[in-house]
Amino acid sequence: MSAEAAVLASLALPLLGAFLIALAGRISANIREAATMLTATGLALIVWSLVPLVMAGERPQVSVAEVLPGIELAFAVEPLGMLFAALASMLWIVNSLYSIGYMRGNDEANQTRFYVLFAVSLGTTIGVAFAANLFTLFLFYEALTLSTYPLVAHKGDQRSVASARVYLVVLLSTSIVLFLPAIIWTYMAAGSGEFTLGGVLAGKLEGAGVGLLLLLFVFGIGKAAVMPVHLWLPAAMVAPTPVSALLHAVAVVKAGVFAITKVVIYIFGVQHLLDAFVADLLVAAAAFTIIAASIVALRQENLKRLLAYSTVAQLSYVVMAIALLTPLAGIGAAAHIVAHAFGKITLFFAAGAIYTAARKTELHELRGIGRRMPVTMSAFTIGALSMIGIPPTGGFISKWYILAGAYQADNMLALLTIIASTLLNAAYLLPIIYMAWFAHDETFEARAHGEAPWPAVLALTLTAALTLGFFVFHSAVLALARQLLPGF
Amino acid sequence: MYYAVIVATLVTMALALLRAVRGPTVYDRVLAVNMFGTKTVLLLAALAFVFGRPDFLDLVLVYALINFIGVFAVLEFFRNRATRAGERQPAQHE
Amino acid sequence: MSTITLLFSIFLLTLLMITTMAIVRTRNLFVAVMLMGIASLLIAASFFLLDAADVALTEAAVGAGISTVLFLGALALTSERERSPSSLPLLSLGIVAIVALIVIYATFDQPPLGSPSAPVQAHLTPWYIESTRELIDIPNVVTAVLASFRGYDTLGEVIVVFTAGVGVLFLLGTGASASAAGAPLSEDNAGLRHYLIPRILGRLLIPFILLLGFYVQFHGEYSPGGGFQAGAIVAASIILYSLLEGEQRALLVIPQGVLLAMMVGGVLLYGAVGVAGLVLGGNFLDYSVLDSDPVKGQQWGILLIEIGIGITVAGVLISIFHAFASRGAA
Amino acid sequence: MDILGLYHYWVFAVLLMTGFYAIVAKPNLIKKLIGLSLFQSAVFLCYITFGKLAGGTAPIVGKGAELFSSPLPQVLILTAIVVSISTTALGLALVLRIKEAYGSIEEDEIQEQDAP
Amino acid sequence: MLTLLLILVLAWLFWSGLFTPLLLLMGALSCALTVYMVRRMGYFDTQLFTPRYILRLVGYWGWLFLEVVRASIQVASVVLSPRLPVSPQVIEINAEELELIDQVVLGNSITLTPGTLALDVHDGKLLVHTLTCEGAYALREGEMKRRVASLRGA
Amino acid sequence: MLAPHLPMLQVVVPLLMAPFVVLLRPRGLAWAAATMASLMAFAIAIVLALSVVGDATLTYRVGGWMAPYGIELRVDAFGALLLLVITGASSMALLGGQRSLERALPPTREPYYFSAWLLALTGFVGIAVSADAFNIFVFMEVSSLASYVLIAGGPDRRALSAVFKYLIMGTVGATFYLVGIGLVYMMTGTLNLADMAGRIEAVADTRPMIVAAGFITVGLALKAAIFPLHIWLPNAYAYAPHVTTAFLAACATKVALYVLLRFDFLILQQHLSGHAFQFAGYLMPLAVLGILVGSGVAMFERDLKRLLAFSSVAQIGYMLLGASLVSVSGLHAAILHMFNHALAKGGLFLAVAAFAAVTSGWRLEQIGGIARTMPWTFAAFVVCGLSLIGVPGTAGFLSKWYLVTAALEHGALGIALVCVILLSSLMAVAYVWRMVESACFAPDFDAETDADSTPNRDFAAFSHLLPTILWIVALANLYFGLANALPLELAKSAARTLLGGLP
Amino acid sequence: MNIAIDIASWVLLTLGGVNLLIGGIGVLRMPDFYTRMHAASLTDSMGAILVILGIMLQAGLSLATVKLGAILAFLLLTSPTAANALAVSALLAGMKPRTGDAVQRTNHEADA
Repeated sequence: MSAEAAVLASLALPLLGAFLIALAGRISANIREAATMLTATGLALIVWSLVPLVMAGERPQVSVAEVLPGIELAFAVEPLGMLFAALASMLWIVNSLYSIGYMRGNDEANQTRFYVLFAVSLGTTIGVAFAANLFTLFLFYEALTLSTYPLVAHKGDQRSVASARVYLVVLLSTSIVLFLPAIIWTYMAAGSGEFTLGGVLAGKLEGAGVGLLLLLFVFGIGKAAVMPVHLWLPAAMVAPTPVSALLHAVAVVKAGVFAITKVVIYIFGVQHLLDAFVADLLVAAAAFTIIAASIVALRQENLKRLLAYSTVAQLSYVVMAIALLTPLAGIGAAAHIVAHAFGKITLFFAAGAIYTAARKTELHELRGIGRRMPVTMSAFTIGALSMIGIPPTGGFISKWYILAGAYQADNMLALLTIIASTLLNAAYLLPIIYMAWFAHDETFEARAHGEAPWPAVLALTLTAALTLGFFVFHSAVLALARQLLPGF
Repeated sequence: MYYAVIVATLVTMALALLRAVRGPTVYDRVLAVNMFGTKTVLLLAALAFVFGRPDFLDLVLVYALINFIGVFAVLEFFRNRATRAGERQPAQHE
Repeated sequence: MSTITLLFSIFLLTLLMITTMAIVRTRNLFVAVMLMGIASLLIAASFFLLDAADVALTEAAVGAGISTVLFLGALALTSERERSPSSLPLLSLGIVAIVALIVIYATFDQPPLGSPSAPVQAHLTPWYIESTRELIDIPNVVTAVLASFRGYDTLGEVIVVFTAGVGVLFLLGTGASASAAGAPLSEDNAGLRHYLIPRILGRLLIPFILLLGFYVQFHGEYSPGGGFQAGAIVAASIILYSLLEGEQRALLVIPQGVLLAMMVGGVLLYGAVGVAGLVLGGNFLDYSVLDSDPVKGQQWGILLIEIGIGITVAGVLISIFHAFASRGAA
Repeated sequence: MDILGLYHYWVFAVLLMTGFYAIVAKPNLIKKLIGLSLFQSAVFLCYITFGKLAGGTAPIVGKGAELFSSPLPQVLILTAIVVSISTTALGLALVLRIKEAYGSIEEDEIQEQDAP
Repeated sequence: MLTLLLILVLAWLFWSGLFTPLLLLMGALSCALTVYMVRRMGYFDTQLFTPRYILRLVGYWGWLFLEVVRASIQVASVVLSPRLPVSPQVIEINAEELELIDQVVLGNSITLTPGTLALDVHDGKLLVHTLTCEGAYALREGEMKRRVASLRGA
Repeated sequence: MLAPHLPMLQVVVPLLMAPFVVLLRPRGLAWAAATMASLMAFAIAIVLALSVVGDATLTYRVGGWMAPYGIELRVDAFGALLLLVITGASSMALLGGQRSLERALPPTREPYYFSAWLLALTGFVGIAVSADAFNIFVFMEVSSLASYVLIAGGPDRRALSAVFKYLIMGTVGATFYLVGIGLVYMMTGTLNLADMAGRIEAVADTRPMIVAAGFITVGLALKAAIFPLHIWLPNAYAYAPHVTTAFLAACATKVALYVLLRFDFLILQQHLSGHAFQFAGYLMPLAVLGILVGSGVAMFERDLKRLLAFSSVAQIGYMLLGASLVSVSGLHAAILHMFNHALAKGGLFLAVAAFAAVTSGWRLEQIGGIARTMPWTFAAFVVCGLSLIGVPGTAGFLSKWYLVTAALEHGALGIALVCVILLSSLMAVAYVWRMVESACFAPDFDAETDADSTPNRDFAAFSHLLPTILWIVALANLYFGLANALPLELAKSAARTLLGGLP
Repeated sequence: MNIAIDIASWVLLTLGGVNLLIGGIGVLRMPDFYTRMHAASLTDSMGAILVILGIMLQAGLSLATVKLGAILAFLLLTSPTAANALAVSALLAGMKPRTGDAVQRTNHEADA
């Protein structure tokens, strides 16, 4: 299979899979889940098959159609997108495994719809990853919002519908009101929205316009959850946990930061931003988000909401890292996308497993749960440590690079923020771990519960392992990230 | 020579119109319409000759024949209404 | 137009204005319909004064006969009096006054009445009159323009009539279906049969009205008239018959199926003539190719399409009348 | 003569607006239709008026006729009259159906019934 | 029926005044169609007029015309006199012995004459409205009825 | 041999089929004939569209008479695009709507309905191909009368009062137009549009011309339901049979707008000084208001069809907004939006028809749970809804994109307009999403507890053709969102033609 | 000869015109509906006869005369019929004629 065909296949496969899943859903649940696993595996294989090529410096490109004059629906694989796609496709397998356990364990309704939409969402995520220009990116970005909406509203009760509405309204309105004008502006100013190393705006747009446009992008890409457009993320936590885990810890939010990264590197161009002295705005916004979100997280009672705020904060790490505009920070950003994905998905898996096995969602209910669900809580602990950035977890690697980048950029704000937030992270995560392992359960449980269903446990074990593994085996990621360096 | 008769017709039309506007009963108005119809026939006949185009008399012919259908429709209308009102029909004077 | 005829026409128009005001003012709908009859007569007379004999004939056939009958038919089934007072007359009056002023404002730059240098007279008219003489060779230029030069418009007009027929039949159902098939002719609810004078006179006049209708149909090329007027007159005679003898008897004379066939047949005849032009190598509605002599061809074409118009119009108007009348019976 | 020549157009304006007034201000549906047909008649008058040629006669070629008024406006108005009567017939049919469905032909009463 | 056809043909020819073959053909067609339609309408079930009747009718019209002139002058004088001396009357005339068609002729003659107006014709009785008493007396003399009756007589 | 006659055949085919249809008695036959005629017209429209790509113009002399004397037909890019919309909408609605119509119509009236359908189609295409001002009026009336019939066809009695209002306003609009062209004719002596444009120069500054421009604009605005003259539209669309609505919503108002644009740009603006400015000055605020008010009302409307109808008012505002920019790009956007909106709205209304086959009504609460019972139909509905919002990847996005870029050419004003467009897009999100939410998450509507509806869960009556057609439309929405060469080319060429004479 | 005809037709036309006017005035002046009908019939019968005869004289022996004759015949047939129909309608609606005294039964048999 040629690289171009692989790119197209990676886009088409999830959609085809969605169709097959829908058909299979009519026959039996087992076949349906088999189809899901098959699709996920197939996708991962195709995407990963591209990795060596990209590592070798190839940049496969496909143009599908010219939608508007000068505006194409086109795909191109570059390192960052490769990284993102590889990550998402790999985690989908794990997540599918977990889903099977979770969905069955909770007897959720409309499971077929769930798997179908999940596949579609993954397809659009790959589209975001491989988009060759702003238009294509926007197209898949919106498609991702829309295809995940029903997943958020999956339960269909009052609360989830209301939350899903918030989700949709925030994401769509930011994208229409801010992101779209920004894109149009870009096209009008630069005459092109192609992702080009070094940016397309250099020399085309100067002065205050650059800052304004940058802000439009940053807040328009609501998926990156820079405050105050982060509201959708906690709201999205009403979704079934696999959704929160893969989509709202990996695919969707990463699509956001990924988009910002691409805009900064390929549209503005690092040098151009440096010249325009506007990146500091971004750093400030990100810093504010990090601190504020962490403080809010500190006050959360609900485990998943706490994790959501933690995600908000962690995303801004990436944004801030990008905004530092130094090579090391860039690598750090890329690494953080991966590390945070592993860590956060583990945490969510654990939270979901607790819910499935024990129907517990609030923090205070978690006393002593570590003894009933040791595997789950071990994984949770690993994830939490990764969040804080304590070795030997993946989080340490990425934070290290970001810190180094901040140092390189000589940006005190960033340095202080990272340090402060690390402390805050510890402050809200460690008590949970303490409570889970060491506190005594004071209430009498009528039904002693054990671990969640095995697929779920298997999945979270895997991701916990990945989190640990990333600490050791991160060279591939770094190698990919280094390919970005010419941009700096 | 035709002007005299045309003027007379026009004035008569005006008078009939006055009656039609004034009423007081609906029948007065129908009467006026009917009169108006005949006057139009005469007017057009005279005008056709004023214009020196007597072949336009076809038009007058049409008027002469079509005009009274309206009055029949009125009759049918009242008959219909009388029937509906449950009155004996056709009307007979006491 | 000599000054004196101009004065006549001004007089007529003044009467017309008074009539329309009265129409709008009166709260009795029956009175309004009667006054409409007068207005129609006045308009027709004005048309005649303004050299529009064909139009006057149409207005005569429509306004005096059909229109009144239809309105009365509707009134019979609804109510005669307007119930509620006008809403917001001041606002409406304001709007109306403004638009009227705008229109009057426009009049001051208009070419004065009858000016030979007006574009209307100078641009197309001479060509039409010349070409009618040369290419079609019939006296009535209006018919020539109507049926040939702008035959496509007239096709559209026939379609409008047909649409109205279809619409009324759709909305009200056909007369036949409403007056329950197979029901015996009820003698006591059968029109004006008990009124001796109208009945006998009607019987006497109907043949002449019919003949007049056919006459107008076939002389459309020579004098005012044509398919539409003829159709209306023929329809009027049938309507007269059903007023006199009852609607059900009229349906026996021309059954619903025949009426439908007429509606359809007329349009199809028109269309077929058009298509024939196309098939014989001309354009659509090009009659010149119908005969070896193009002038003859034009005349044939005009004759045929006028027949088509007449058939459709008669069919539609009679159907509409029956549809209205049968609602009353039901 | 000039002012007299414009009189026709003024009548056109007045008729047009009288009809329009009936359409706008009268709640009775049949009255609206009557207004509508007056409204259209006004336009017919306008067309026929500007088709008139001073000293002309109806455009039917015959002996003794030299100048002809324009046939085109007459053709147009023939068509328009047909359109007008068709619209009126359809409107009346609708009124009948409305009367059957609502028991009234007054706009305000119908609106009241339509309001949930 | 033949009478009618004849009248129609004559009417066509006089109305038309054009004698091209095509138009004559159309005329023939029209007359035939009219007769056919009228036949369908059932108007030949009863014989209305005989040619002799029509001839006599013309003579009757002559008398009627004079009658109309006379009555017109009377009514005109009533209308124009300042006092408006009307004295309306409703009278009933029995015409049971007349044929229906003759009743109609009588009724219409009455109406045509200004000053008298046939209100209703029913079961052989004509209800007549007159403008003045004199008109009522004139009618009561029955001159008109006699003349109408004699139209059909031997 | 037929090729030169295609502009004529486009009208003649449905025209001559309409009378035939009246005669077809057995159930379904009338439908089949109407559908066949409509599909033929669609095919002709496609051929025409392909043959005018690249600024070509086809003309046809009806009756063989040359232009200012006889009537001329003229198909240019704009017309061809409109023809595609009209015939396409008609064909799709007929194909998909058979069962739905069978339920709505008494069997004896079916032939009349389908005949009226073809007549409406005839009227619309007649307007689109005509190059003669009066001929346009005639066909406008054909289409209007037929539309009244189509709308009055529904079982809902409110359709009657709605149609009556439409009839009055439509006729007033047509008569205004007639007055307008009468005045123009009086001043120029011609009715042929091209000839008119040529002769208008001499009388450009006379008062009748100015008044004529006003009358024509107002009359057509009434027909096109431009805010605030839209009041006939919501009820007429809401209470008509669903399939009727799908057809009319896709093309009826657009045809009037088409005439308006042609008149304003080809004839009036090129020659009346300051007309362009006036046109924009009057219509732009109306367009903006229409967009905002239409969307605003739609956001709070509970009746699905009324909601969509109000959205139509807003969408007409978009088209008008594009036109009122008086620039090639603005017109281009407006014309493209005509095409794209027809795709979206037609699909939405067809989907409503599909829903109504199994629900007891189409108030938002009544379609509760429809996403579960009819997932495929619902998915198509969502796709069309997204196109209506203007989500990228759908046809609707492109027109909005062009509209925004066109507006941005106008500096500060343009930015304000962009804000309006974006705001109304958000409103569109809101109302589309209310529908989606109701369909997905509202509890299954329990017809038994609802007094004024009849239980109607009757799957047998649900035709399989309808979902297929719906998906064709939905896929068209997606297809033309990505590969839109044809409409784009046509719209561009149309915009160039319209603005051809302007500096 | 021509002059004689002209004078005759002039007289007829003028008389007809006068007749029409008188009828018009009568329609206005008469006190109630039925009496007004008499005035109307004045114009319908006498007026029409005179006017059309006058025009016929002018037209001479031509098709137009025949047509005018037909018109006159039709008018004389239709106008009393219409008047009768109208009177019947009025009676039907219960409108009583205003009479000087009670209805007089003039017929001998009826009196008996």
